Order: sequence, then structure tokens, then C-alpha cells
Amino acid sequence: MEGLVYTALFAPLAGSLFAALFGMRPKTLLTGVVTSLLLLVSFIASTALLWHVMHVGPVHVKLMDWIVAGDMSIPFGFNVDQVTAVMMTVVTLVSTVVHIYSNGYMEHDKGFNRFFSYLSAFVFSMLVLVMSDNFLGLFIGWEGVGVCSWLLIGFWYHKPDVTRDENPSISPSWAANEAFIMNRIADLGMLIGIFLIYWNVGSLQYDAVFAAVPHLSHALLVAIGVFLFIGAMGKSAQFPLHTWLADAMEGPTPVSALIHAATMVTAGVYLVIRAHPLYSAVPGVGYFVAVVGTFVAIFAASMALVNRDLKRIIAYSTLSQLGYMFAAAGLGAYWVALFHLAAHAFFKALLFLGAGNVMHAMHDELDIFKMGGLKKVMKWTYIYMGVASLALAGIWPFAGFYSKDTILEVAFNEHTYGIWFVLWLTAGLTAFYSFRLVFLAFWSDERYKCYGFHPHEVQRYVLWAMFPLGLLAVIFGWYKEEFVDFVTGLLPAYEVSEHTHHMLPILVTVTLAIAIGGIVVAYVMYHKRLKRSEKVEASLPYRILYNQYYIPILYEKVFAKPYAELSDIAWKEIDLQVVDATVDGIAKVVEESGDATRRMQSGNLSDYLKWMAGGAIALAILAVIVVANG
Amino acid sequence: METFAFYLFSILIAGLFLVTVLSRNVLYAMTSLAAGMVLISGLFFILGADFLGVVQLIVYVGAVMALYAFGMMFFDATGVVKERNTPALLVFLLGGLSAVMLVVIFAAPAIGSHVTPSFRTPQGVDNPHAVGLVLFTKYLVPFEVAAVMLLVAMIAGIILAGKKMDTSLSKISDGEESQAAGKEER
Amino acid sequence: MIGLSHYLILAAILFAIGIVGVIRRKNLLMLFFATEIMLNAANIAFAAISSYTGDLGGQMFAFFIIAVAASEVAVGLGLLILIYRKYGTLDLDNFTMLKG
Amino acid sequence: MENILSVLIFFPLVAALLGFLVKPQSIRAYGITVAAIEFVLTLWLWMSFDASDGGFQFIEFFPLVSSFGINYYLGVDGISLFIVVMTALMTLLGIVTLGEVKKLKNMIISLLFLEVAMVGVFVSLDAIVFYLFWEFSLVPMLYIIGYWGGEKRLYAAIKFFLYTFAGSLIMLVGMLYVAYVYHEVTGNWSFSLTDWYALVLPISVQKWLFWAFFLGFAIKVPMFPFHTWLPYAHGQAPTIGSVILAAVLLKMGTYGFVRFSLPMFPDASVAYILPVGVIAIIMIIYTAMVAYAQKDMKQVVAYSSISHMGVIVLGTFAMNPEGIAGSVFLMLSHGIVSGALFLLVGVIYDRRHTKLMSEFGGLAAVMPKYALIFGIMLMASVGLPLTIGFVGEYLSLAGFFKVSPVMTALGGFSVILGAVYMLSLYKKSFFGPVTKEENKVLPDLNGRELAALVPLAAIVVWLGVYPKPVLGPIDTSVKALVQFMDTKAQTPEAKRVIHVSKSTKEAK
Repeated sequence: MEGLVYTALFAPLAGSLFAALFGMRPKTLLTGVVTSLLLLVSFIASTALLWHVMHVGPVHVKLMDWIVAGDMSIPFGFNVDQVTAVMMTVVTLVSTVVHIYSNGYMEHDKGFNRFFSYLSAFVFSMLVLVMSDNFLGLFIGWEGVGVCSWLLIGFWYHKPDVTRDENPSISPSWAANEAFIMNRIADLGMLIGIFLIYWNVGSLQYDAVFAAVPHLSHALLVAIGVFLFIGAMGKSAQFPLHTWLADAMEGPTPVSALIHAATMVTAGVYLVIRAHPLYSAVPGVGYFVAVVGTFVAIFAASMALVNRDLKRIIAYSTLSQLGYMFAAAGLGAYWVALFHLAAHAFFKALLFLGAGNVMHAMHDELDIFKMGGLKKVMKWTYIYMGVASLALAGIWPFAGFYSKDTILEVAFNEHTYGIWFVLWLTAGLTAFYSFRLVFLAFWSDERYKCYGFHPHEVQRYVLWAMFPLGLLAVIFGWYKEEFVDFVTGLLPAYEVSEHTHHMLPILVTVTLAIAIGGIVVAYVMYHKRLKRSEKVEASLPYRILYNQYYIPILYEKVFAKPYAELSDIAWKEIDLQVVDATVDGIAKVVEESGDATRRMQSGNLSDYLKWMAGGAIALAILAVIVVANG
Repeated sequence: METFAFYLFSILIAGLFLVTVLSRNVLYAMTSLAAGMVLISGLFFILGADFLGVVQLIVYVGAVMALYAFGMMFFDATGVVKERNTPALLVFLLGGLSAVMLVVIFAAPAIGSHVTPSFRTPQGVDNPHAVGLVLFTKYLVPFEVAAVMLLVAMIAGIILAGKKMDTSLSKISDGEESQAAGKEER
Repeated sequence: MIGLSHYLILAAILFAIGIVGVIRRKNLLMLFFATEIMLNAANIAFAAISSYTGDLGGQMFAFFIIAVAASEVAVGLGLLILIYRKYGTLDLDNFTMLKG
Repeated sequence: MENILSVLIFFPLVAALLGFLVKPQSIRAYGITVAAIEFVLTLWLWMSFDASDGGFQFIEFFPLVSSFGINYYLGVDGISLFIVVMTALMTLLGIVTLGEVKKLKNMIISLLFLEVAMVGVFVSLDAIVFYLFWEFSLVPMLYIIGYWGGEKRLYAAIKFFLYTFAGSLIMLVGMLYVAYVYHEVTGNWSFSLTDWYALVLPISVQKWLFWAFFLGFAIKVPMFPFHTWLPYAHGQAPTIGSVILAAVLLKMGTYGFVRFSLPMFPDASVAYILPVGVIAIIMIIYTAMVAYAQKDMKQVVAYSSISHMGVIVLGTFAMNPEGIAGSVFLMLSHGIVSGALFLLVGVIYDRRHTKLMSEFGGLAAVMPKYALIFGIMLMASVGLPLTIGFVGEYLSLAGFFKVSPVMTALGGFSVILGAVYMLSLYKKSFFGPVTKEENKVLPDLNGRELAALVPLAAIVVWLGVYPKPVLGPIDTSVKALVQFMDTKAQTPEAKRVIHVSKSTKEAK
């Protein structure tokens, strides 16, 4: 089994290094093909591991020691258990699809080889993240995906900075830096969590840490839980560290599909699921996690309602769905969170790839107000996106229905009706903005003609590559029972109470009703043509939502600008004017006293004799004083 | 009698030296200096240091003063130097202060009573005899060194005074050229 | 009765007179005179201490001081003559080559 | 080769003296050969080093002034070994990358002299010999900055010299006092470190001596507020000067803390954790902010050095094996990374004769190899896992966490702020459109530059992924050090704070 583990893990790395060899050369199809094949290998190995875990049991391998100092001993150890196997399969599947898709999408890009190198490196980092058997190994992957995300968001680094009005993300390189730095803020929290664990447990291995949980004090567990969650908040873009995700849409669309929808952003959820023994021990923190998640769910959904940018809408929906996952994980229903994570990965990746097709067809135009009626020219894309949107909206029998519905059941079952209500409401909003997008892009009047676009369907193999995702977006939910059986081998089984069980039909109906309601509203509003009302667009709530609650501007005003100004003050006012000036001042005192005493050196012997006499007298006085004092 | 002699000598010496220091005329200064030296030898005789008194007379009054007198022949003895006087206040401040300090130090009981002899005067011999005994036993090496020093000083004095009028020392040591140049000038 | 202190104070006063000369005069020759005064003051002190303590060391010292003074005069006068020949003056205010 | 350490010191010395005889046109080859041989010798030292022994090895002892206990006393342990290796490596690579400079011969001879001094500092176990090398290292550096530097080179060189010199004089007074105390206690004079270690000083004496040594080291490190010589020195020094300065000379200060302050004054070190920690945190945050405000690439790297040195100081004062081992490792990694960054800045300076970030932009498109290596070094500088920068930073912070979680959290801002200034540097210079006409035709790295930078990049990744060959010996020596401190500590507070690792306890 060791071979399989290493194959799954290192195949993407090999692909990345291979592509890197060609990184500075013009496009060679070879790199795309080789990396995609290696990803396929990794996927097959992951599936085999999934089967192995299902039928034999978890696999644990140790490659070598990494950091050994003092009592700290951190190996490169990899553990494939139920959760990891699921994550690996999801990651490698989506990655493989995205790789194949990128062969078409990046066809005309100068950085083709570079792109595949980064993309495969990302998959490797993500696999390290999910497979590691200790917290620091997870942190390697954590930072690794961060860097790859930085590289990929800033992939089109040559674009210049523009104002926020022109492009809310300013520029790819700006967005990349924002993402990296935001994640770093969270990483500090995570590091502190890791330090806390180390000094209180003495190890960072998952099994040792979780075995020690019952012996740790409550306050300590709370602290660890909170700090780890801060780390998760950064990577999963939870409020208040959420702004980078929408800006990250500056990256190529396959990147958005893979990193900023299906895999990397779910790392935070994975962390909470992975650390479930810890969070189970402190329900208070779990509840906090759930509240944050719920808040983000509706918060992000509200921003998606009015946005006109195709990718940003999907990004907000990702944010919103991450909120759902955190809500589930926080309430203790870890397998539900994982289930939604997997389902979401499939349909959200599909949605993004579909969006990529649209962009490709529309020459990188993202404004859905400039689209419309695309279903005629892009039939398959329309079908894929429709399926994905239905899944996202949680319509039976698509995957999203099963997962999201379960989350609502959990919220209801925990008697956290507030959370339930907000999530329920969000489900309606989700359905509305998803279908607002679909109707505006694919139905309604063909506005693109006014702008002189000539949309066309993408290559056939690209469409075929998307097929597995499309299929899974439909059928994944049907395997809920099997999934539960499998992952509860590791995660606690979550059973709803008798009362909730009775309520289930009503709950399902209510949820479905609001989802369908959302779709209907979208249909009514947008299916014919785009109606824009200046009055609405000028209203305060609309502007607040459209400007993302003015949070990016707020951050700029409250953090970025003052920091830059403070830095300038620190340099020019403090460092140069105070610290350095003091040093130079001391030097100047010496210099000037020397200059002053230089006059003694008149060259006149007579003067010297006078000084000498004065000195002798001074010494004599000193001698007398010394003697007189004993 | 001794007291009287001491005070007489003291006052005279101090007065003569003051003349030396304050006089505008170099010739007066030298004369009063020589007179002061003679009186100092008187003090030595009072102290019983006969040999030292004699040496004082011979060396200072005889040799040194003669040397000065001859030296002065090279200069324009009267008023070669128009001295710009140092501010009197500074002079008397420094001079007075140093006097006060020295007096304080020397008058302090610490000095007079704490000095103990490390080399006793031989008993039963007169002073020149005793000096001879000490000088040629304990101080033999310094004595010889002093002799060499005097020889060196004599040679140095001869050479320095015998220099050509218009060439500097350093130029001579520079080598043949400057010497030749010096000769031409002459 | 005249004690050691009397001599020492006399020596101190003479020394101070020497200092006054050193400070006041700008004529190099006068500086030499003043130096002689100071040396003689020291000699008086040595001789007095020698006499009052019965130790010949002091007289020896005075003796050597006289030897040194003689040497100093010999060499010093030679130098003075050289300076006078070179610059035509003995005024200290004219020699400021060491000015820093 | 029992006297390998003497060879390491005297080989470059002799080679430097012989260098005066070498013809100017062959001096480059000569310099590279000498530095390469020296580097191979240090590798040999590493290979024959016994990693399981935490004490001093390859000891050489030869009395110089026996009546005052001054001896030619050399030895290495795991702490100094790798700094010596790094010194030789950075000197070699520095000479390899030397471009066309005036008076190349003088430059190379100065570098060899500098190497003598640097190796000497790290291998000497006698305070006087240590001090001689310590001060001697200033001279070639003064010459390098003062002769090959930029416009204000004289100001920078003199400031560098006088500032560090003033600090080390105070340190010298401290050393003399220790020797005096040693004499008072034992009746013998000795300047041997091992003798000094055995000397148990009263707490009050320790406190004074701690600050005397602290001042000397702190100026060298340089710690806030004694850091202002560094930006000038870096700003004016030629590339090679900055590389050596950042890579090795600064480490002399932190090395001093580990070698002198900790084992000699354990109680005082523990007592002053708070002020030292606060200074270190100010260094980390404040200089990171100043770095962000800079307009000159080299100044950013220079201030970032100070910021990282703050983390090293934190790790040193963690008083547990994790932190100290981390700080020693970070010394190495910072040496390699900042050295490489200065080399990289030098590369662009050679081409454009400016270091202002506003002059660049879009370099990634014009010079992809350059951008790649710069990117690797940047990631190492911000402490990305699997690069060399992470291991040390992580361990240092982890170690200090045991002492004070709050201060560690503040010190951890280096993780964030480091990313802020480095990424903004990268964005300003490498990303965006190519705006300046002259930037469009910049040649990418040439063979000579690659020859220096690729090994560094390889080391950055290698030691990031597999730090054990280096971290192992460091760890062994550091454990021995900490245990020694624990036995020597007198105050209950020191006993409490100094944390001996479990494995050491079990071994006992």
C-alpha cells in the first residue's frame, strides 16, 4: 500500500517538476498531456486507496524525519484514513478534470507550461495537506497551497494595477498578494495553535494529540480550538478574512474552479473535521464556528444577489457554501460537512468550468449583463451549468439537495433554530442568484450581439472532460448511505433525534419550497430580458451589497493605508530623525568638542606652558583633595 | 643666627628671582639670576651640604651663567624681544594658585614628619667626604652616566652652536645638494 | 627655629616664581632662566630634606639635577642660537608651526 | 588533519598574502581556487565531525601568553561548525559572482582576509583570540565599503567601523572583568572559554557583565536601537560586501549570545528575557514596517535582515533546545537567504545601476530565471515550509512560545509583515507591465551568476526538506548547552525557565 500512497502523492509533484523544466520555453502540448496523465495516475491510486481503506483499513506510512530538535520530532508521515481517502479522491478527481480542461482553456496562453507546473504543484501541496499525519505536515501543505494560489492568482502578472472602480480586484498581482497576506494573518493564528498543542501535548501527531484531549484543561482546548479555527478562517475565507476570495477570481478560471472552489478553500473545513475530537470536546467553540459559518453563508449570498461579474457571483456562492460546511462541522455533524464538501467540490468546479467556457466564448467578458441567450450557441455548457446550479440550489435529486438538506436538519436537530432559519433563508437566496446567473447568461435577450461578441462552444474533449463532474453533481447524493457508512468509520456518526425525524418531511418540503421559490423569482425577473431599474441600483442597500459592504475599501482605509503611512513615519520620522539622529548626534558631540579643544593646540609654546601649569595645578588640587579625604 | 640667615637669604633670593622674572631687560634678569644662585649656595651651606654648595657655585654661577653670558653675545642682548605680555591676571592667578597649592602641599604635616632616611649620612666624617663615599658606591653608575651625558651635551652644544648661520639642521641631513646650496648662498 | 617646612615653603615659593616666569615671558631665553629658577627651587627642597632627615640621597639628587641643568643649558643654548639664526627672533609668539 | 582548524584559518591568510604576488589578470581564478579549497576543507570538517558529541571537537591548544592565560585555543561544536561552513560557502560564491570591479586584486585579497577573520571568530575558544578576530574582521570590511561603495561610502564605512568598534570595546572591558574575576577566584589568569564556563559568577556580577557583552553583540546583530549603521553599510557597500555582511558578520553577534551570554550568565540571561524579548519584538515589527516603506530594493532586504535577526534573538533567549537550535539554524538559513537576496539585488544593479523599485516592473517577463530564483529566495525569506527559512523561524518561535506566548504572538508578526514587504517588493519589481524601455532588453542571468545562485537555491530547498544533517549536530550541541545552563543556574527563576529536553533528562 505504501507504493500507492507515494504514487498518489508524488505523481503530481513529478508532473509539476516536469512541466517546470519547460517553464521558460514556448508552449509544448507535452507538458499539459504529461501532467494530466500523472494526475490521472494519482487519481487512480487515490481511488485504489479509497477501496483499500474501505475494505482493509487505514494506511500509515512514514517517509522520513523532517524537523528533529529538542523534544520536537516531526516526520514526513502520511496517514490515509476514511476522511483523507475521501479528500484525496475528490481532490485528484477534480484536479484531473481541471488539468484536462486547462489543455483547452489555456491553449493560446504564453505561460502554458508554467501554468501546468503551478497547477500540479498545487495538487501536490493539497495532497500533503490532507494526507499528513501531523499538524505541521498539514501546515506544509497549508502554506504550499497558499503559495501555489499566489502564483496562480497572479498568473497574468503582467496586467497593470487599475482603480477599484474599474476592476474591484485592482490587478492579478494585487489580488495574489492580498490572498497571500490574508492567509498569512490566519497562519499566525494557526501557528500559535500548533505551539499550544506542542507545549501541552509534546507532540504534533494527530493520534497523540487527540489521545491527549481528555487530559487537557477546558480553557486550553478552547484556546487551541479558537487558534486553529483562525487558521481555518483564513484559508476558507471566512469573515473577516473573506475579501481575498472574490479578488482571487483574477486568476485563470480553471484555477478558480480547482483552488478557489473545490479544494483549497475547503482546507479550513477539512481542518475542523480532522480535529473533530478536539472540537467535540469544546462545544462552545463549535457553536462559535457554526455561527461564523452561518453568518458568512448569508453574508456572502447577499453580495452575490446583485453582482454582475460571472466569476464573482460563483465565488460568493462558494463563500456561502463554505459557511454551510462550517455550520455543519461546528454543530458536530462532521460527516455532513465532509459530505457537503465533496458534493460542493463537484458541482462548484463544474459551475466554474462552465463559467470558463462562457468566458472563453465571450473573450474574457465577465459581465452577465452583457450576455444572454447563450443557450443556443453553447448548449452543453448550458446543460452543465444548469445541472450545477440545480445542485447548488439544492433541488432534488441533485447532489446539493442531499448535502444541504442534511445540514439544515442538523441545525434544526440541535435546536439552534436561528442558525436553521438563516441557513434556510440562504438556501432561497442561493437558488435565486444561481438562477439569476443562469437566466441572464443563457436565457433572455441576446445582449451580447450589441457588444459584438461571437460566442462559440468550446472543444469537444473539454466538454467530455467535464462530464465526470456533471455526472457526480447529479448522482453523488444518491450514495449518501454508503458515504455515511464509510466515513463514520472515523468520524462520529450523527443521528438526528426522534422528534426531528418526524419533522423531516416538513423540513424537506420547506427547504425545497424556498429553493424552488428562489428559482421562480429569478425566472420571473430575468428569463425574458434584463430589466434594469436605476432607482434600485442607486438605492443604498444595493450599493452596499454591490460594493461588498464597503469592506475592501474599509480594509484599505483602516489597515493598508495607515500601515503604509505608519511605515513611512517609522522610517522617515523615527528611524532617520530619532534613532539615527541620536547616533549621529553623539558622534557630533565628540567631533565638536574635539573641534573646540583644537584651539588649545595654538602652536604657541607659551600657551602650552600655561595649559601645563593649569594642569599641574589641577592635579595638585586633586592630590590635596584626595589626601584630605583620607 | 641661623634663623636670621635663612630669612635674609630667602627674602633676597625671592626678590632677586622676581627681578629675573619680571625684568624687561635680559641683562638685568641674568645678573639677578646669577646673584640668586650665589645666595642659594648660601642656603646649602646653612643646611650643611657643603659639597653641594660648592658645586652650586662652580657649576651654576661659574659655568652656566658664563655660558648664558656667552650665549647672549650671539643675540642682541638688550631688547631683542618686544614681549607681548600675557594678561597679568592670568599670570598671577596661575602663579599664585600654584604657589598656594605647593605651599599647602609642602606645609602639610604629612611631608615633614613622614620622611624617613633610606640612606643614612655616614657619621663622623665631614660632608664632602660623605658625599664622596656615597657617590662612588651607591650612585656610581648614575654618576658615570651623568658624566657621559655631560660629554654628550658638550659635543651637542659645540655642534649646534657651530652650525652654519643660514642652514637648518634638517637641510644638512638631507644630503649633498642642500649643503652645496648652502655653500653657494654663503 | 627653622624647620624643614620653612625650606620647603621657600622652595615652593621659588618654584611658583619660576612658573610665573614660564607663563609670563615670551622670550625663549627668559624661559630658560625661569626653568633654572624652578630647578634651583627643587634643589633647595632636596637639600633641605636631605639635611633634616640625615639621608644623603637628597643631596645626590640635587647633584644630578645640577648636572642635568648644565647639560640642558649647553644643548638648549645651542638650539637657541640656531633658532635665532634661522628666524632672527626669540619671541615665542612667532613660532606656531605646531598649530592644529 | 588534527589541526584542521588552524589550516582553515591560516590557509586563506597565507593565500591572501601570496595573492599580492599574483598577476592581476589571473587573480579571479586564484581567488576562486583558494575559496573553493577552503570550502572543501570546511566540508571535510563537517564530514569528520562527530555528530553525536555535543562538546567541542578538533581542539587545538597552544599557549601564547601563559602568564596571563592567553592561549591559541580552537575548537568547534555543532553550533559553530555550520556557520564556518556557511562562511566558506558564501565567500566562495561571493567571489564567483564578482563582476568587473576596479582593483579586483585588492577586493579578492580583502575577501580572503575577511574570511580568515570570520572563520577565526567562529572557531576560537579563547576570549582574546576571539576578540582579535572579531575586531580584525572590521578592517577588510571597512576597506570594502570605503573603497568600492556608493556615493556616501566613507560615511557608511566609518559609521560601520566606529559603531561596532565602540560596542566591542565595551565587550572587551567585560571580558577583562571576567578574566579578573577568574583570577580572583582561582588565582590563575585564563581567557579560555571552557574555563570561564566553569566559573560560577554571583548574580549581581552576571547582570553587569551581561549588559557589557550584550552591547557588543547587540550592535553587531544589530538590535534596535543600535541598528542604524546597517542600512547605510548595506546601502553603500558593493554587492559582495553586503552579502558577507548580512550572511556572516551579523551572525557574529547572535553567535556571541549563544557562545558567551547564555552559558556564562544563565541567570542574568533569564532575568533579562523580558527586556531582550521586547527589543527583539520591536526589531521584528518596527524594522519590518520600515522595510515596507523603503523605495530601494537593497534597503528592503537590509531592513528585512534586521527583522529576521529579531527572530533569531527571540529563539536564542527561548532557553530551551527547540528555540536555541532554531535560532542557530535560522542564522544559517538567514545567511544563505539574505546573502542570496543581496546577490540578486546586485545582479539587477549591475545591469541597470539602480536599485529603486520604481525603476522596474514586469521583470518576470524579461528575466524569468532571475524572477524564479528571486521567488524561491523570497519564499524562503518569508518562511515558507519546505524552504530553509521555515525550519529556523518555526523552531525559534516555538521555543520562545514556552517562555511567553504573548510575546511570541507579537514576534510572529514577522510571518505576516515579512510577507507584506517582500511581496510588495516582488510585485513592484517583477509584476505588472514592463514600463521602462531599458528594462525590455535586460539580459537574464548569465552563467557566472547562475553558478552562484543555483547552488544556493538548491541548498534552500534541500535543507528545507531535509534539515537533519545540519539540525542534528546543532541539536546535540544545543541540548548539551541547555543542560549545562540548567546545572549552572542559581536562581529558582532560571531553573524554572531553562527547559532541558526530555531526551536529555532520560539520558541522564
